[in-house]
Amino acid sequence: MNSTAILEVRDLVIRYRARGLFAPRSRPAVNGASFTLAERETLGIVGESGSGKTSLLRAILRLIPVESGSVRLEGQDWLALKGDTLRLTRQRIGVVAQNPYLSLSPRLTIAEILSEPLLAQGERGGPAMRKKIAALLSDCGLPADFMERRARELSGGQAQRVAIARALALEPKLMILDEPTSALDVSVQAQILNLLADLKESRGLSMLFVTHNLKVVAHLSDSLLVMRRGDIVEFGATEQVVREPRHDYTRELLSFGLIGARE
Amino acid sequence: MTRLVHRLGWPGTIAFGVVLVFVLLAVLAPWIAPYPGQGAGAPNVAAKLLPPSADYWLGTDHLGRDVLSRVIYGARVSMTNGILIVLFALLIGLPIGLAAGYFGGWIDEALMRGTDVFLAFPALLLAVLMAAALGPGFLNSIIAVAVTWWPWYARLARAEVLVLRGQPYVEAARLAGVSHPRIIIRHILPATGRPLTVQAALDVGPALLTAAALSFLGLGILPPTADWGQMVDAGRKFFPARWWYSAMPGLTIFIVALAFSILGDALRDRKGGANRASA
Amino acid sequence: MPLLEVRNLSVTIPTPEGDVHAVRAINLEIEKGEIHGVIGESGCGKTMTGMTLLGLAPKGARIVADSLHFDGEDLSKNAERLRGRRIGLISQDPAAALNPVLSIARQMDDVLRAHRNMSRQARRAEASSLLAATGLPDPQRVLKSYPHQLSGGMQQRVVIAQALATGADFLIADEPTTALDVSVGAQVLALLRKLVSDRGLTVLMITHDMDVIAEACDRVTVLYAGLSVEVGPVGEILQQPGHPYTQALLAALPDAAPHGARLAAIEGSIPPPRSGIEGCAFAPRCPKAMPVCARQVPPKRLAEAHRWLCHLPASAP
Amino acid sequence: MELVRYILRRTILSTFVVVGVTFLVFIVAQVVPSDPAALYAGPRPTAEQIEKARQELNLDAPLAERFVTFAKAMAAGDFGVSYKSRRLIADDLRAYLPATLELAIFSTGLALLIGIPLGVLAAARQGNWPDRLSSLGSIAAVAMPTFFLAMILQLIFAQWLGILPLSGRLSREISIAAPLPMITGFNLIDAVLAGRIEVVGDALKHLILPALTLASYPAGVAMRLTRSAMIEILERRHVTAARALGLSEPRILFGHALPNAMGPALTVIGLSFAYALTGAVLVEIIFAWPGLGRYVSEAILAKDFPVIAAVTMVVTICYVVMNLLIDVAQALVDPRVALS
Repeated sequence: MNSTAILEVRDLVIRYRARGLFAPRSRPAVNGASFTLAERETLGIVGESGSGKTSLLRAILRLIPVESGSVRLEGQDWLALKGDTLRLTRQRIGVVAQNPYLSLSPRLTIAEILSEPLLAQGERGGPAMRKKIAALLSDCGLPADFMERRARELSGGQAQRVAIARALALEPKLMILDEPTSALDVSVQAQILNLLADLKESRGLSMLFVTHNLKVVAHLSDSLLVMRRGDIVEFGATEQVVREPRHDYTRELLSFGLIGARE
Repeated sequence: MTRLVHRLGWPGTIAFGVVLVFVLLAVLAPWIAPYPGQGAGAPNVAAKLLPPSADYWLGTDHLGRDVLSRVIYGARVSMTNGILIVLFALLIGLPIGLAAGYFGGWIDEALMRGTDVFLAFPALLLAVLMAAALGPGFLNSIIAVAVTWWPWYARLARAEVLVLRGQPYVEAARLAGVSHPRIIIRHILPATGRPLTVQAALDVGPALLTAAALSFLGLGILPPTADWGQMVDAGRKFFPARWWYSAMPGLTIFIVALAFSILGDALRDRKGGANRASA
Repeated sequence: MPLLEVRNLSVTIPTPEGDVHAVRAINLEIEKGEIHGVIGESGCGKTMTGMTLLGLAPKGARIVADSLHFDGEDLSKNAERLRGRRIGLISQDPAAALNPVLSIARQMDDVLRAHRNMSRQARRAEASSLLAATGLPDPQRVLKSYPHQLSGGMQQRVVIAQALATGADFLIADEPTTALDVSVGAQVLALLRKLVSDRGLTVLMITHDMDVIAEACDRVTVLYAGLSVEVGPVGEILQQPGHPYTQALLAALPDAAPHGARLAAIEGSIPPPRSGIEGCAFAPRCPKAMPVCARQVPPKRLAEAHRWLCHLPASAP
Repeated sequence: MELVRYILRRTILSTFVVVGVTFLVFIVAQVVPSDPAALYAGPRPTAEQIEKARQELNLDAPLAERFVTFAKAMAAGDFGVSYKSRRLIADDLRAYLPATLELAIFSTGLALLIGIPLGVLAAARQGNWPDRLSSLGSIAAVAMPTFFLAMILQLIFAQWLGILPLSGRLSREISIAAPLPMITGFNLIDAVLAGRIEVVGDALKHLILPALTLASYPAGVAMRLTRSAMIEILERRHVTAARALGLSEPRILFGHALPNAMGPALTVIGLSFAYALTGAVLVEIIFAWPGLGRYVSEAILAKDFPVIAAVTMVVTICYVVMNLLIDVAQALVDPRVALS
């Protein structure tokens, strides 16, 4: 990989503060993670509950503190940012969460939800912004007349498209996807995966795709990272990991279900 | 009307009607009361302690004043009491709860430990202590009760905020770079508002009862201004022989408190307008 | 005769906004000793079917069926008696299925006391051996624990042990691995397979996950919009699905397409649960739909050991 | 281990709360009132008397120093002297506290005995007539002004029916002619200790009306809380699971749902007790019950702040201790509580 790195994580350690006076020091949730995400590439992070994948993702989003290590975003020391600089720099990352109904405010219309990041960036409301929102929706395969609806009036797939449109509103170069299809039916999951592949192509996005489902992410990622109990047990090009997994655990995940049955 | 019945149900609608009637009585007391002068406190010694009759529908008190007029005038003080107590308590409790829940950390710790101290008192007792220290009077008794009341709202608001703060949609707004004040105003406050208004509506009844209890103890508004709790106390010396003197204001407190609590229940169970998104 | 025979089951739930057709017409034939999968996407009626078989459909639901028989007994009359005696439930979220404030010992004992005539000591021993049978390594310690002290996989094993304690020989497993990690879920499925072969159990496996079907089931019934549209042996259906919906469902899986290629998504959405259906329910989304599909209920098609409902002839897989 | 740590933590927190309570009482009783010295000096004091009182009360010392003095005295059980009677407040408390506690405990028990079973019944028969009837009753009980209910009960049971005494703690024949020796201060216990069974009956008769009055509000609250807790629990999945396991309905209701409702029920005990303690102020006046409530209400009229402060302190500490016990009991019935 000789392209430039958009995200560089080095020796990241995350440990939750032990609660109470007498509690022993807890074991780290992430135990020295290092990886690089190159521009225009997709990295899949796979792990089960307790693997540390969620902690890793939340630390990269600066939602929880890290104990040690470094995170560089486009070469910049991302952990050093504070206050309004942090708030504005964060806009370079688009985030999509697992459950679209929970990640879209139930009170606001789709137009209001999509205008939020634009307003936060300092843009003014008005016809120009509405046009921009309509374009975002159309990029995500939704008609403009969705603007006045609310999330609960949409199907799961439609709502997730809105969440993706919001993540794209500020034209980020990096997208972080947290189990974006886990709450969806298989047929809808396919639609969303196709959409993500299209957007990556048309907008030149880099993606960090976090999931417990190795098969979903293996389909569209360039490289794979498998975590277990805070450790990275596997990191490499997707094809190689799928063909020759080095760790038993990866093998176990790959052999479950259809693939195993089909062979 | 049909919409009201649909949203509040029949008991809620009737309760709403009762509350409305008493609000009107309070506002229009000088025009509605049969003896406005006596309602405001002028004695009428010629007609002491008369039983209910065509002239005095609810009888007269020990200064010969028409009890009905006194009850109608009393609505002004007693209703305002209940509503203002809840309002003051909300004004103190809501910001404290919001701040504690939203910012967390030592701010939360400090605010909530302070709140715990207020909650450690049995409520009426602290109100009595406060009222005694401030001295009797309309505003003083309201402040005294509000001081014991706000911690409940602070706790409720904080609990709501803690749930909301963890909601993915609030987190999404944060990650989109939306500022703290904007998140609080746009996402947190509207969602916290509903459970808190419902609680406040439910609380007007008990607040009114507490205020009546303080008046009964002589810590409320001073005579000759009419107040239901104080009337019950004054009539107690003549009870049960002149039962109407205590019973009429006592019954009125009961009816109004009942109406508020049925209305509050109806608001809580109201259909539609789900508070939180559900998966 | 199959152990469970359901013919033309419909479950309708009246609401102020109109009737919800949770189950429209579902057929199930489950043979003794098999793990029979029921697969479908949200809104297909799979969970409601399971609850109906247990006699736990919501109050006011209208249940109609040409036949609803378990081992010769009419379930529409006897569901409550059979539930917990012959028919057990393993639900999706084991943490929610266990009582948080009672110890595992107490919860096991309650079940044994309700179903077996045993002394206190015998019950204790039986509880321990049932827990051991579900592969829990230290039954004595588990008995002393409370649910929150166990991992998800252990909790699910306790739930299975409880179902065994009733003496049930037919288990309805409603998404038993969805709340668990893949590796733990695989172990639970292996346990169910083992129990089926060791103890002669029969399992109805409700799931949305084709991997679970492939991993654990002998035969599968595919549901769509409250209708059973296809049934047959798992291997056959995975290799040569007959119904266009089953075909589309398999094609939409990310491991069906080459790496990075577009997936065959199913456009459109399921018919609203409150509306009626004319013709074939899948017709509006079906790539192979013909004019007749919108008008007529599709006929039954047969190929080898499996059958499905479609206007297209059987010869075109 | 978790449990021990939990109890320790709660105890430490309660101690902090008591310090906070002391501070608040100090502020309200000694700082807010306009001129304590004038009150202390007695009726129509001269300027000299007031100055002397200021010295005695140490009112010119810095606030922090005064608080420390106050807190030390409170901790030592030295509540000072009543402005009005010049008696030691500690002596008065010893006489009045048992009377109030007796009333509070009895009425709390009554409230729970009425409220909790009705709540369970209403939840089990949700929507049917037992539910509607007891829900209606609970709303009425909660909306009824205590002091008015007291008067109605007196009217019915003492005046009209004449089956219960109007007021007081014991009949005159006993309290004046043959008073009980004061051992615990609880009449019921002292009567048993003295072996005078007829006095137990008399004391009980006197207890019923005030206790019933005090119990009405908390019984209503207890019923509503138990009902909503039970309804929520009966809808949980583990209850469905228990049904699917073929357990009988009574077994599910009492063996599985009710243990989950213990937590809310314990909360209800705390609320009821708090209400009984404070409602005593109103009820004791009406029933001439010689307890803290009547004591403090007389002090209010006389602006006797040391008495008001002392009663507030003592009652609040009773309440804090009660809540601590309830917290510990919560952790015992639900092992998850200690973890949070």
